Amino acid sequence: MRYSHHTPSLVKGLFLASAVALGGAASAADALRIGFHAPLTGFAAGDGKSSSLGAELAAEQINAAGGCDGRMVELVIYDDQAKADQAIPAANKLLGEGVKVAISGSYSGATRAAAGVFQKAGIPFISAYAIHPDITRTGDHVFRTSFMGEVQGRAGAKFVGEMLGHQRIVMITLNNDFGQSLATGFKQKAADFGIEIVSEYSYSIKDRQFGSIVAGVKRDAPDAIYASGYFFTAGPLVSQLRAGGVEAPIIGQEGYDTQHFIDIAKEAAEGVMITTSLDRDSEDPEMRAFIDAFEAKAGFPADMVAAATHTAVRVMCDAVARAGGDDPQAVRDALAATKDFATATGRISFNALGEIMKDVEIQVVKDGAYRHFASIHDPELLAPPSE
Amino acid sequence: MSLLEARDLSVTFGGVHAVRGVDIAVERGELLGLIGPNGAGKTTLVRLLTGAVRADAGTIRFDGHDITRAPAYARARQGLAMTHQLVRPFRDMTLAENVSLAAAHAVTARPLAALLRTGRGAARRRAGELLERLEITEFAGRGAATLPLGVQKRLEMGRAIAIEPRLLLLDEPLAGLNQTEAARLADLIATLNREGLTVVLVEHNLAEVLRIATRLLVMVEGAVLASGAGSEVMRRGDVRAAYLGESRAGTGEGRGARG
Amino acid sequence: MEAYILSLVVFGALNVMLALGLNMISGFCGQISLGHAAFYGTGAYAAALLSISGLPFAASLALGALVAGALGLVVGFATLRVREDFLAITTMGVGFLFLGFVRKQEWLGGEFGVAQIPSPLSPLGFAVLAVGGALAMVALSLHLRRSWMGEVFRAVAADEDAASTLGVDTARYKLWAFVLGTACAGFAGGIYAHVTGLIVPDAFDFIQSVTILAMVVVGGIGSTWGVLAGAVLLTLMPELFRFVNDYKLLIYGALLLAVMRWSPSGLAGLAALVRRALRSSPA
Amino acid sequence: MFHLELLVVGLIWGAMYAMMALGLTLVYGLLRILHVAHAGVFALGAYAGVLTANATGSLWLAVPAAIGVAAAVGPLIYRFIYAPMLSRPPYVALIASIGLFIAMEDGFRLLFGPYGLPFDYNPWFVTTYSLGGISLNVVQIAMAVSTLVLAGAFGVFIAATRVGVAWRATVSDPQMAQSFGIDPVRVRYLNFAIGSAMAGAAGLLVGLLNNLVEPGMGAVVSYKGLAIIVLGGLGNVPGAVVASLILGVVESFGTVYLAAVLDRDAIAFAVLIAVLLIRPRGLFAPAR
Repeated sequence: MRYSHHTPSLVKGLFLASAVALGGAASAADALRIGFHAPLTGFAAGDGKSSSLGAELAAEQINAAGGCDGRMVELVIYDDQAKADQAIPAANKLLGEGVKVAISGSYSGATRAAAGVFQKAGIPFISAYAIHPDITRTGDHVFRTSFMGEVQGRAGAKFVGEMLGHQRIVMITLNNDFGQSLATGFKQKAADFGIEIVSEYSYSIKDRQFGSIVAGVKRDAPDAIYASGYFFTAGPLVSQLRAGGVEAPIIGQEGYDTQHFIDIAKEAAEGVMITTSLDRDSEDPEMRAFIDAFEAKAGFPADMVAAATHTAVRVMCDAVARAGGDDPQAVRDALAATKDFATATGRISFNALGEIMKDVEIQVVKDGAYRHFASIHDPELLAPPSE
Repeated sequence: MSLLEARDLSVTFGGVHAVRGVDIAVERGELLGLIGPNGAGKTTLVRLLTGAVRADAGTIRFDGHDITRAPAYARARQGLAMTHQLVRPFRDMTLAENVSLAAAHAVTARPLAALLRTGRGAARRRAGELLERLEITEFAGRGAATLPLGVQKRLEMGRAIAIEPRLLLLDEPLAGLNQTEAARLADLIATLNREGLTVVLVEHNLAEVLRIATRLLVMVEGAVLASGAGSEVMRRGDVRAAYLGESRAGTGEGRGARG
Repeated sequence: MEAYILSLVVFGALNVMLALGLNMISGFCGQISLGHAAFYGTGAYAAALLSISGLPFAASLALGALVAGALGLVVGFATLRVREDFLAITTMGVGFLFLGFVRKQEWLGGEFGVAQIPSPLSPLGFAVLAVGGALAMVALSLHLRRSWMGEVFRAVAADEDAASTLGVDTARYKLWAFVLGTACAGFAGGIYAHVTGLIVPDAFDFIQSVTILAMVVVGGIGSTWGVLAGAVLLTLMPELFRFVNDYKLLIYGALLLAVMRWSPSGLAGLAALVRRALRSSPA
Repeated sequence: MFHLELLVVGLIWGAMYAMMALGLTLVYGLLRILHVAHAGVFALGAYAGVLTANATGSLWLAVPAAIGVAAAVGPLIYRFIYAPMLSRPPYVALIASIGLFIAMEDGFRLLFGPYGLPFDYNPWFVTTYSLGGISLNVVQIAMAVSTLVLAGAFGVFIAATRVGVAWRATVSDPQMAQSFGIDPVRVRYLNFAIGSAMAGAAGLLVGLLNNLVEPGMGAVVSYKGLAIIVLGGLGNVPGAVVASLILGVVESFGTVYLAAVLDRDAIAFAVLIAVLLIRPRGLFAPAR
């Protein structure tokens, strides 16, 4: 099925969302309780906030549209500080409270640790945006609704080399699992797309001052820059590159994908292109519904993290609906059978490992907002590992 | 052969020669009084001998062994003990614990043995004897930091004696004590010396030093000025000049500068 | 609920081991360390890699502790001349150096850390092992305090130079403190790796080091029972305050501040006050 | 040319560190406290600055706001937190300071949001001048100039003013200073006010340079500041400045040439450890 049967009611539900309280009026005892953990405090609190807002929005929309298979959705949210030793008790507490399905709105270390708990308990579990390759290898109950870093890195290489035709590339890599996996994917395919990597710089997630890297890039005078990072590193990085007189195109990824990036980098953000899964100009009603409703709820434009958890909640509900209840094994099987399910981040199908297969969106910053630039449809290049 | 023999010892702090070319020999069984005006380098010499400060030049031999490069603990194990001019008890321990630790030196010399053993009996007994000897038994259970200075001075001496030294270096043990206290402690030092312990006594209290020392050594400006029997040395003009010079320059025992 | 309690028991026991280990170095021997997480991480990485390479779980744990202790020996040796606040900052530097090194090592998995660590025990099994380990360390800690080594540690903590004039080789004792304390951390790290199944460098960062030191100090530096209580309290605190998800860290910071401001000897000091009050009140 | 540019970048980083480290080392020199929460004051200055700038539309008003708020809060921290702890072992104040810093960071997050606040209008950042092929923006120039001015002014203050002499006397011998009629408590308040003012100014400048003021912006300087004052010899003011510049330059070159082996923090601490192995009390003699 190309369009989920939820779609029409959901669009309708959108307009009701703000009027209907979370959890809805239906009997609470009968609610579908979804376990959810995210870094609400600590260094990753920004992403934790976006990710819980995204998930809450999905729940509100589903409830406004009559619930999930007739049941109201209730999120049970716990903080994990993005740390494994907080995530395991949080996951166990969720189990203790009787949740039958669970979603991670957190980073890799915490997600992988929680995945072990849920896999052992036989509970279906979706990682919304953690990118560590081993998360889905935890077991057959673990799924991921976002791109693996390597897949996105390969898409980046194709975009820069083949679609833009740039050859001499400087890489600026964020020193964490996200940056490292992007870099691995990019380098894997760079030669195939005629890219020569002139030099590679790296920085830590705590860095905001990039003067030495800017000096290096000026010396290298590349055709384009492939730089990984999150909005809070990419914002200062891009503005410092531009202020330092570097004019080469800058290509980023999902981590840039929030209005906060543009707010920080301002004029310097103009023309920056990113690989992501959220298309702001999409005609797709799912995406439009999410983008508009999120801004109305949160007071700031949607970002990738919010879209990812929104997607994960929607995917989970779809599986529960198809399974006809929240029996964990049935939901797991229904999840695995998800096919072309339309979400805010594209059409979702899983491979044997529980990784998604979908197209990559390219967005460009234009007049202070992300706009559609291109999309990459290349199932072979974008295939995630299946074991 | 002398028990302790230092040759041509020198050390410089920030361009100032604190000790320069000192030759000193301590004979077995003597009680050597080391005197001199403030800033003469007496404390520095003691610290050089015990290993708290490394010499820039010169050699130190103890009982025939070259200990110039030996660390402080190794010198202590060979039988070189000291007390500090400013008392340094282990503040969180009781008086008895302070002295017991020193008395357990045979155990504490081997960390593995120290890890395995918990028995305090022998060390406690030995410490008890020493406290009695030093007449501070009544303070045994009190925290070291809370004791009066006179007791702390004795504590330091007890700790030093507890390691069963062959040479005891005392750095102003009488300073800060009243006359009676000073006299009694001096008597004790003399007794220990008569029992066979070699002592080097750095002291400003000339009266007591002259009373108990068997020999006198005078330091001025980092060098040895004179050595010999007490009355002889004190008659020498240069020694008197050095002391008179001091008493004219400073008002009494100025506590600002330290030997 | 049971699994939740078991997982809290595991992490509580791990924190007890970490805190008691640090207490041997900082509490008993007076060498303040701000880099304890590095040894936790060393044990975790070593045990994880050995376990993956096929070594039995028990052997991996033991070797993890050994490797951490060996690193403790090296670090202790290198920092022998560095004292007090200088030492605190140097050990903090060791923590950053460890992280910076691990991040860039492909054979340690780089930023991805080590995954697919076998899970040889059930949650109950891990809880029993961790509690057993923690109890063993409580016993070690109590013995250490009573032993002559503990007595020397007190002297070294109070006045290193004075201790050496009593024939104590203070350097060797400091090394013993480092080795014992870091081996405890390494053992805890080995269990941590097998409980979580995945270790990433960030789990062993400066914040973790500070958290361990906070447990020691809140409990009462130098007191085995106090430190035990401090570790348990600070493990449970985020759980107790789960209902105020958003304010957890604020409360945590304020608690550290409040304890230092009004009860600087920690829980142990508080307990001593209560005991004294009970004793002096007419029965 | 490239190396010259790296050197300039490094010196500007060093200037940034120096503005942080001066306050830290002043506090250490007087009170023997590792004042981690200084980094909280740094972030506080930045928040005061960004809120003022965005509310009034004037960066010029942000400067006194950042400096004023920080200078007011510093003495309060001394009065209500450190003063009652002075007789305790040093780790008591250290842990209290860490607790305060954690609470401040989380307070900023709760009050002003986890995403941080960009400056709505930041002309100083985009106005650049080219000096011999090296382009610097106004914020970078301000950073370098204010460090030079502050360090110079501080030197004059210490050497030539009555209060400065009192300060120096209090550092080297509090009792002696007291006997000459200097009130050490007033010197401490002054010390916290001046040090915190510098941290506030540094926070504002760093916020402008990143165009982002975020709850965790003090985290890096909290521990790197400690590394710098240790490297410079605890409590030694010129030492802290020199150590800041050294670390800035080492990091600037290191992030380009050593990035494959160690990250920025690790490079800085490798230098620190190497120096301390050779000179266990830092590059310069510690205070007292």
